[in-house]
Amino acid sequence: MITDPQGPGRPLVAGPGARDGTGGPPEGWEAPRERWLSTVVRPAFGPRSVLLEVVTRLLIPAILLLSVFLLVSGHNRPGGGFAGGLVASMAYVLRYVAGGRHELLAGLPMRPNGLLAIGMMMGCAAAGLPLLFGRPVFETAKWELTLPVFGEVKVLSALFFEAGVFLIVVGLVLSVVAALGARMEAEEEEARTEREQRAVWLGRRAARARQAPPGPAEGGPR
Amino acid sequence: MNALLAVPFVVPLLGAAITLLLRRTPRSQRIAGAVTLSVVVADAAVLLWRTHDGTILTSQAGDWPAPLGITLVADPMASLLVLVSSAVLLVVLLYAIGQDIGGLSRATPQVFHPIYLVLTAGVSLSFIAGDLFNLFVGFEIMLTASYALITQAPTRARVRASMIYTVVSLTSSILFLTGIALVYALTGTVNMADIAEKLGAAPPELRMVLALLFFVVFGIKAAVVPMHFWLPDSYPVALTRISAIFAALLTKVAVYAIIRTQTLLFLRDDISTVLMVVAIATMVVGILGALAQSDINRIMSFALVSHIGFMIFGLALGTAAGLAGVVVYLVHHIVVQATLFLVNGLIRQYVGHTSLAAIRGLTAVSPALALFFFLPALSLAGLPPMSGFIAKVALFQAAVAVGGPLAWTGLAAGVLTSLLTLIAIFRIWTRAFWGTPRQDMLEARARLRSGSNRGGLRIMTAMTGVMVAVGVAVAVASGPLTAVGFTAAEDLLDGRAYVTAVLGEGAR
Amino acid sequence: MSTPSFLLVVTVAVLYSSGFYLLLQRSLMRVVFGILILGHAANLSLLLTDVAITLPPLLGGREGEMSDPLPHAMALTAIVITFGVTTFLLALAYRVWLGDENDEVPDDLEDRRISSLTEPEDSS
Amino acid sequence: MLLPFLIAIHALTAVAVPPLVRVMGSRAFLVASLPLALTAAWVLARTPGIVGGRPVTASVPWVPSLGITFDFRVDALSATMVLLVCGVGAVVFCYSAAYFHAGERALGRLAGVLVLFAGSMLGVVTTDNLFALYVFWELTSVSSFLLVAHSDQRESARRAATQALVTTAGFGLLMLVGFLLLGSLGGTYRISELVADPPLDSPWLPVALVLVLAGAFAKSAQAPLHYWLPGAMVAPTPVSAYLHAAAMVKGGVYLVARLAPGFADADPWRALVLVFGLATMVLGGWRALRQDDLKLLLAYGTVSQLGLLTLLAGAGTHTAAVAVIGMLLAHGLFKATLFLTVGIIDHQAGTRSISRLTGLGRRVPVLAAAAGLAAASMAGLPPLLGFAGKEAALEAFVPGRDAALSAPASAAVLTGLVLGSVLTFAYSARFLWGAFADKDTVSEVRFPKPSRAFTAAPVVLAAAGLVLGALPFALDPLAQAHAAPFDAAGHPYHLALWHGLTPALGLSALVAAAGAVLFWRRRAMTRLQNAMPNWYEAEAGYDAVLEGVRWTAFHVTGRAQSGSLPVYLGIILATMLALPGTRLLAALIGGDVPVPGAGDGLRLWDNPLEVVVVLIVVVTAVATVRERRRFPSLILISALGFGIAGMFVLHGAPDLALTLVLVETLTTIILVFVLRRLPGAFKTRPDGWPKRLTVLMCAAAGSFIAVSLWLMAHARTDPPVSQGYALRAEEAGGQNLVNIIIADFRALDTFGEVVVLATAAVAVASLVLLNRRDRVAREPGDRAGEEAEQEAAAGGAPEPLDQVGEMAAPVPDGPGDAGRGTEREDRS
Repeated sequence: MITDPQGPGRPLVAGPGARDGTGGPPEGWEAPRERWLSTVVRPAFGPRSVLLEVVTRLLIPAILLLSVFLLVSGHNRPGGGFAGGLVASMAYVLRYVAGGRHELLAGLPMRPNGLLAIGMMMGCAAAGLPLLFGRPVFETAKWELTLPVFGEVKVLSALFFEAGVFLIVVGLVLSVVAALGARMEAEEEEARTEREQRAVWLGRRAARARQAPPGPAEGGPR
Repeated sequence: MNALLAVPFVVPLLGAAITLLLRRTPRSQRIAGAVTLSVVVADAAVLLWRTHDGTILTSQAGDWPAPLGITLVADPMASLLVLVSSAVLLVVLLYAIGQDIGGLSRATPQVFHPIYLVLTAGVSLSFIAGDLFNLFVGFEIMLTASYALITQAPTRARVRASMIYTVVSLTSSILFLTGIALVYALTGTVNMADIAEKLGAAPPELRMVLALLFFVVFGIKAAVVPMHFWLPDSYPVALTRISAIFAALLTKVAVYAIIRTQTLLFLRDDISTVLMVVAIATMVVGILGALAQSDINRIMSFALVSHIGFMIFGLALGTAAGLAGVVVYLVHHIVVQATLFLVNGLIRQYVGHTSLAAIRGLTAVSPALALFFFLPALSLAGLPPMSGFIAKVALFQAAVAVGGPLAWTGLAAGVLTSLLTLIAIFRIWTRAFWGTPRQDMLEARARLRSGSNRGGLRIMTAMTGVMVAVGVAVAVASGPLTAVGFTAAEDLLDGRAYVTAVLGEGAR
Repeated sequence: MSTPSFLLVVTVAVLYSSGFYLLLQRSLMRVVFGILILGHAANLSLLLTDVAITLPPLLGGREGEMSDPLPHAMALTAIVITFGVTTFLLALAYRVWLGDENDEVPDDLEDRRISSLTEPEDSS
Repeated sequence: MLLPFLIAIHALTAVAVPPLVRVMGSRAFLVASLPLALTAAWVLARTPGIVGGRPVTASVPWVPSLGITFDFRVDALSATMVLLVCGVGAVVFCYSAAYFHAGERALGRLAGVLVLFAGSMLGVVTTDNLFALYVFWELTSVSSFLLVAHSDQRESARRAATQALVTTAGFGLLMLVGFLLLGSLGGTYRISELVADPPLDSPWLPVALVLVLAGAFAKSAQAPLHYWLPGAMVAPTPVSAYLHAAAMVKGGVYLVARLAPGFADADPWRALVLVFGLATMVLGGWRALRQDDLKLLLAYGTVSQLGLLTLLAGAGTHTAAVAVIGMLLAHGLFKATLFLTVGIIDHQAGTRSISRLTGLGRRVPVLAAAAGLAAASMAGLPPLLGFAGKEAALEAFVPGRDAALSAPASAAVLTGLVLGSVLTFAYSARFLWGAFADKDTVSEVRFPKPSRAFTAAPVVLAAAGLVLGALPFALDPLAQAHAAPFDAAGHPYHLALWHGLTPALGLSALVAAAGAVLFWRRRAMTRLQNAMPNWYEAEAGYDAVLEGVRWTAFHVTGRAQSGSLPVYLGIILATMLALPGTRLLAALIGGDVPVPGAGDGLRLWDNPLEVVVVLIVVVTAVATVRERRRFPSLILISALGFGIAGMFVLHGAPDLALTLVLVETLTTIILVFVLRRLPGAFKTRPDGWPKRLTVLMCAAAGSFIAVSLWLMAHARTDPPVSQGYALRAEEAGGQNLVNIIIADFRALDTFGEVVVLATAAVAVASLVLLNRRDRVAREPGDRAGEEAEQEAAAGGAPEPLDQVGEMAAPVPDGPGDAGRGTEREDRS
């Protein structure tokens, strides 16, 4: 198993058991641990491809920029928070496909749950703030600002809401990729190790059994 | 007023976001969850206070006028249901908190609170949605949260059960969406008041098709026969706190949706014969299922199916008295069903399972538990002086007033079901609560009451007691409750009031 | 005239039928596929409530010739919801597979027991 | 308003007694008897007014909109019943203080429930509202359920309690329906109003009466519903003395007597009451004669007497009404005395079997005397109250006495009455002989002398019977007040010991003589009884019904609840086809819906590109259905998604298309993640009829939806509301209407939708990212661990645990888990 250089002995992909003792999923599985495009990792599918990795690296900023554009321009053109969020998360999926699960962990700005929570809070703010002024939920406010470079700009509180949508979509996709991609991969690795250990253990037991035939059967491999 | 209508779902969602952020600190999560639900309960109480005389409160999301923006509507029925459901949600949450404090559960606490609050939001939104598509969204919020909850601590049995639950629910959701498409194709609107207006001009046969389709859609979720099979296979397997909420609320939301659509949208179209036949089948098949089971949770689940039949029966009568009976029955059943499942949870704590084959002498193990089972059991069986009796009398009285072969058959089925419920539920009592307790049960009690679990167990027991007390309070206050029921029923049958409240006087 | 063309009606029928058929299969993956297809079918139905005009609902286009934007918005919402729920269903399918080593929807055991009419041991 | 208050005091006492028992042991019963004594005293004080025609009334509203109100009204009948219920109750409570040991199991519960019962019974006999009556009625059933099963470790007690509850509550439900019907016919649920103005001309009245009588008969153990009463004798004796002699079983008689003034003349009231009452009286007496257990003898005796009481209560004549007041009190007094006597015998001797008791008359002469008086009263001997009552009863059916009864009917009833009375005399004698006589064949059992306090109760009750018997005129005003609504035809009958040489007196003498012969020839009687075929047992009917229900439950549930998801979904689809589907088909066939015709919106396609896209969609959809390998299906399903996106583009929905393309891409990637772990090919069902049917059904369901869509779009009533959006888009500040709708007009939907997404994300994470312990337990090859878990969960129960485990899902909430939860090991 690859261990984290900063925390000796800590499993990289949180494996066996959570520390908090609350019975929940192990924390820390999705925390960033690695530098981007490191050399020790194995991608999810097939052998590593340097070409794919480089292309990915070049593409990602462009994809993220596109996603922000979609988010902002949604009010006038096809796009919006959903499309923007999906495009942005596509960047991370690409990164995972190219670099494997450690790439994904390394590149996250924050944990998916955090993104979800913040996104939901933005939604609640857009919904709930008007309530404080006795207005109905989701009443949009509009501000006209004059910015130095862009000149006259209309800012809608709906944009704020769309940003929340954006975050939630990214959070969802990251969550799913982390769970159904990275975690499953890690689990498989673990199971493989376990099988190997078991085979070794079985072999030893068989050897022992040959040495002392009438031994009582013992418990499981612990 | 705007805030009053929005709080029941905005605040829980805010609470969900906060608890999601707080997932490392269980203590603050618990406080946040409890505070959130208390706010909702308080808000719902005010809501009911404002609407109990038949007033219909509306709020237009985004301040866009009615058919364009989404309408939130609180009529007496919706307010009452929001109040009762949030109160039950609060008590069950406290029960769950007790269980977690005592280390008595395997649920994943970090995500339990956020999802639970999302469920609350979904339930509330479904009650006060005045827009068909928004109702769909409310349902989806509730259902997605329920998918997440039913798989808490996913053992093999639970995963198996949640598969059935999820796929059936998804089927219903897709049919719901299809129904919305059809309604929109016919009327060009999704605002319920607007639909109610515009459906008037539609060909009656097509309206009838829609009425039946929507009955099927919500009937799946309400678990009416013959679309009930999924329920007893999934609910009993979930964690106690979750099956309690599911049994108490989810089917009721669907029943509410059936009532809302069939009264507001399709009042002109008489599908009461279908409703009555389904109601009778549901009552009888459900309770027969309960009699065939040998696990307390499964008996309760089948009994739940059976008693959904009572509510459909009241709706099928089509009179104000019948609907008033349904309102009372809804409130009664939400409380009682939650209580009984909480009691089952306590039984699981003492015994480890709920199979009748291996439980006896619970009265001796815990007299409080026995009392907490006995009173709601009486209520479920419809015996006086509990709330179940009032609800049943309301329905039966309405049936007698309507008369005719169908109503009488329904009444007969209701009587038969009451008796069989009595047999089923007292079979649990005589087998599990009477007799000499098994040694291991006494040992489990000693273990539970001495160790670190003690405080948690106390909270759980206390909360079950609170639910029992709520049940008794429902019975004591059934006078005012029934009065609200009648007001609500009149509002439901008088579509004009709803339409005027939403669209204003200028509506066609 | 907002009636969808005959071809589109047939498409909707085919989508729903194949979705339903896949839904009724024992294999979990096929059930997931069924849900996906049914999602498409429902979204398409929403869209077909208004189909004669085929220009995007952008203001500034030719007035009165835009397609109806409301079904689009609803379908969009529905697409995203279906996506979220499908991912959950996939995770669930994965769990079933982990537990049972096959990807079939298992039957409920207690029901099976009662169907086989074995009297429970507590019969009285 | 004192009465509701008194009932409330009972309820409060019921709550307070259990802790009191813990403090002062069985003496708490003395405290518990206070409210009863208080009530009895109160009613006694009000009796003059009540008899004078001024009933005491009170009212507490509960659910006025349903007519459920606690109306109280104490008239002569109620006063009699209150005196009986409270007077006998108080005595029984005092007796209980001596009967129960302090160490008795669950004594607090028993005491509390007994007080609760007394309060409910008080409610039954004083309320004037049908619903309130039902409430108290069922409360007595439920508290009796708990009382009968006082020794709940015994299977027989549990069974008897259930039987009593199911029978009385089940028929109680019928009675409730009868009440509802009666109330709806009469327009009121107040009993006094209904009786004063009965809805006699309604065709539904007979139905209502039959239903009400069914409930009353079940409660009062009328044949063939009498079986639960002997079974209920497993209850502690004070409970039997109170519930099954004085109070609860009288509930049915009370109801019959209560309604008789209004409904006795309506068909089929009188026929039912007379036939069932008489049959019960004779049957009970006959069965009592052969009992060896003294308590069972009394139980069957009670059944017999209840038959008589029902018959008198419901006959609806002046004399019968007079008789019923006398008999009610007489029976309560003598039967309670006898039960208490049996209780003492059982308590001291440890047996109540006739064949094991001997010589008690010599050893406890006082008790024997009290029992002798009570038995004499039961047999109808002067100068006891039983005699006065029985005289009146015989008199009531002397042909020609009352115009309401035809002469042949009177004669038939009278014959039955005499027969029943003979049996009553015989079993009364048998009781006395069995309990107290010296028997040569039996050796004496140990019999410690009972304390004075213990014997006081039966002595007091027996004495009361004697005093009232000697002074029947004390009771007569109550009887007359109750009988007042009936036509006395000028010569009202009075309760008295001596009416002159009437036919009734002759019949009484005849009864005594024949009864004495019957007792004297008891060996012959036994032989005769044994020779009789063992005829129909009503209890077998109860068992058969329950067994039938159980059988049906198993078969229906076994057939319907298959446990298979595809079947469930198939049924849902079938339901959709059956309800809206057939409706649409019928409408189409009937031509009730406008169908688009040529030139009216019917066209093949809108644009040629559409044909291409549709082709892609249809082909991929069908191919997905037919494909069995996982990766080709995956490719097909993605292609299908992109095809749909193409359709969206064609139909002016670029936003949708964009989103769908993105979603499809992600879905495909995620599908790849999961699919690569699953088997390479799907199992498919074998071809055959089931499969063909499935295909057919799915095609029908799909077509139904498509055709509905087509028809509905054609029949659209109004232009879509979304035209309004274009007008307001400027206000919302944007040009892309879809996006403005999503972000502004209908932001609430969008908000809900992202909440769904967030929840799904959390759900996926919590489902897959389990902690190690949970995960490992489910992994292949580690099944043994799970089974061990189940084993531990069920606590090593002897039952086959595989089923238990499966159902209860390895004890998720269980304490066992909590224990194990701490031993997670870390492994790095």
